[in-house]
Amino acid sequence: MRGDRRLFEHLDFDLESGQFMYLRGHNGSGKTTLLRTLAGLLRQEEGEILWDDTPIHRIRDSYHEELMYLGHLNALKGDLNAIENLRIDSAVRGQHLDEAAAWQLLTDIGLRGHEDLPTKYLSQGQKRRVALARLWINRSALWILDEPFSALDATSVDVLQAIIRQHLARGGMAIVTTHQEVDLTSGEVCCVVLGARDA
Amino acid sequence: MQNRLINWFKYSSPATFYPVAGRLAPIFWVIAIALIGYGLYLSFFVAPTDYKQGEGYRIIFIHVPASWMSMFIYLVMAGWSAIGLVFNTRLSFMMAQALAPTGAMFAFISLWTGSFWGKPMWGTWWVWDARITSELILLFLYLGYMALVGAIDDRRRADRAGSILLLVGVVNIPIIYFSVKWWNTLHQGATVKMNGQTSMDETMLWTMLIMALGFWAYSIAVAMVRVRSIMLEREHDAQWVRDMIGEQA
Amino acid sequence: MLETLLWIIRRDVTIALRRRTDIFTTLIFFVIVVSLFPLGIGPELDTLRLIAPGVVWVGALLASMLALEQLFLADHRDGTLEQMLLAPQPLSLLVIGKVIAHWLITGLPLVIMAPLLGLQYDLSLEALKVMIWSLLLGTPTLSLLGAIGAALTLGLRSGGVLVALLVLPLYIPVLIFGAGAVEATTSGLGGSSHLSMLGAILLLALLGTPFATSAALRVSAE
Amino acid sequence: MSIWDKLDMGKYALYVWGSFGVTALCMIVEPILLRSHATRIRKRIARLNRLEK
Repeated sequence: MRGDRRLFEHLDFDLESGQFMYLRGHNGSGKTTLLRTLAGLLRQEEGEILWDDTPIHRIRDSYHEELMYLGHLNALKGDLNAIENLRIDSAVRGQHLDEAAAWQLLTDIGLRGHEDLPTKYLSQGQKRRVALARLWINRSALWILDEPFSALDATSVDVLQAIIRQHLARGGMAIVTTHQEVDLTSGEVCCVVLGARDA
Repeated sequence: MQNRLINWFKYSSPATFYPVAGRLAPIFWVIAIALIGYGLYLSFFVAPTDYKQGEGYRIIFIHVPASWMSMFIYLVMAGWSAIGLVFNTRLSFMMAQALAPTGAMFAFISLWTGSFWGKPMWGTWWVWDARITSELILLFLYLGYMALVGAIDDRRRADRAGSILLLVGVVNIPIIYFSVKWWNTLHQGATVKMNGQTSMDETMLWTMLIMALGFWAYSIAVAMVRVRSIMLEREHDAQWVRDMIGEQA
Repeated sequence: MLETLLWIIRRDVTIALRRRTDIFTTLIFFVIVVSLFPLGIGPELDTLRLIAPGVVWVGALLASMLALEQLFLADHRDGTLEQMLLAPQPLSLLVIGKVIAHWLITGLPLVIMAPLLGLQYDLSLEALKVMIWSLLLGTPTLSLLGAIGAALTLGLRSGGVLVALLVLPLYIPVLIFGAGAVEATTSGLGGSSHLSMLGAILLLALLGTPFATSAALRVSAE
Repeated sequence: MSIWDKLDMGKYALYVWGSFGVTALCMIVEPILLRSHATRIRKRIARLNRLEK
């Protein structure tokens, strides 16, 4: 439910280890709302979201331990540089990321040389890459990614796909919304299309 | 046990509560009118003239019950909020919202009559007495709640945010009252003793009680009517509302 | 846990230091409000000495309230708040970190500035000392209580005014004991009992408000 | 002694009637406002019903 509108009902799906879920639907069909609900940011009006057979709002902290959510906002502080952003982000998640590791990470995502720049001076794609760099060091079981491929160039898209594949191969799960056709054939794929009624 | 619980939740759905509220409201209107009428009779014809304060003291027959109600309603609203937050029942939030304007009204009446009492007794319209000041703050708390709920468009958020505010307010009221009282005794500017009349006449006490009960019934009646409006407003898309109202209002 | 707390504080303070205007607007507001009163009331030192505690405290109250709106707004806009809500850490802990940082940025400068303003009002050295203590104990409570209001009104159109309406009634005890401490000192009664009350209120607020703020944040971020 | 003598509050008339009057006004106006509000909502919903038909 968003505002007074009922966006979806009778939605029922399971996601298992190593599985990947595509979420598709046109604008306003409730993709983001569903993702936010699954992450536990929004509370559903009816029904339940279970993690290991337990409703997620009852095991919030341990569920969030297993969860990595990236919304379409990058969650970067424009006044801080990429390294500070990444280190603080890890700290908020309760993990320690030392300076050297952060540098390494920045090299991995191809942003070496921009490390002293406050992120507000980076381009959209670069910001997105910093935000997605969290996935490199993240070992959560469930990734929920809202439009992760937007604003990325072709090479970055490939790299991100590889990362997601790796995650699935490790036995992780991922729920992703996207407009683009993405090749993630490894891992089992299930696809939910929202807003099919009016399509 | 299981059955009883389910039963309760059944009544907590707007569609079932709407007609219940409709039936309860007239009953409480009658009780309210009867009690307030009797209370007025008592306060003007039975209660004797006070030897110190003359006829002016009759104001307390509305002042005190109104103050009681203003505090009581706030507590009830907080109670509904707590229930709503725990059990996630929409009706509880609606009840809290239905009571708020009436609570604010009683707080206002309490202040108004207090100052109309204060003028002849102490020679001033307003005294920074601990109770009056606390009552004023209570009025602010009511207004804050109503403003917050009114400012949020998303109903769910408005419900929950208002409830949190009410609970925070309830925890704070004793602290506020205590500090204001302390502040007042330290300053002792005007030598005012609110609870000066130590030997309260029994008829006076009864009259105040009856008036308070009348106000209580009035509050319930008003809340029932208002909660019905709130339900219609919020659920105007729901089938039960559409079916019930039909095409002619 | 402690590390997380420190990182949050460090983040907010660093950001504030990189854009200093936020700190200064609050401070300048405080100075201006307090300096306006003599202009409205008249320059008699006896009167000024009498009203000084109240004026400084009301000024501090308004200034710290003014800064509240920003407390969670930036985090809400850039998505960091979402990450904080989803962090596998108690949200109240993160909230405490935010509030401490907020106090360091907006509250502490007021405490440092207050004695200078007290001089404008011809307060004695003793009274100035007590004033600093009362502000030091009182302003963190203001930030803690204010955080609830900021969280409740997060992202609302009329947020700024609404915060005032919600938060000012809750500030009353702090105002009473804060101004009372200074007043009691100037009248020779000694302000230590007021100060211990302020300390007690601060402890209560520290224990209670983070939970309310967290709950409010979860509601507002939906 | 008639009712009116009994209700004459002497020098307190202004205060007593000022209090009771305002209270009565509040408690009469509030239900009236509520009633008109409810009617307005019902009318609006009825209109919606007609429109959707």
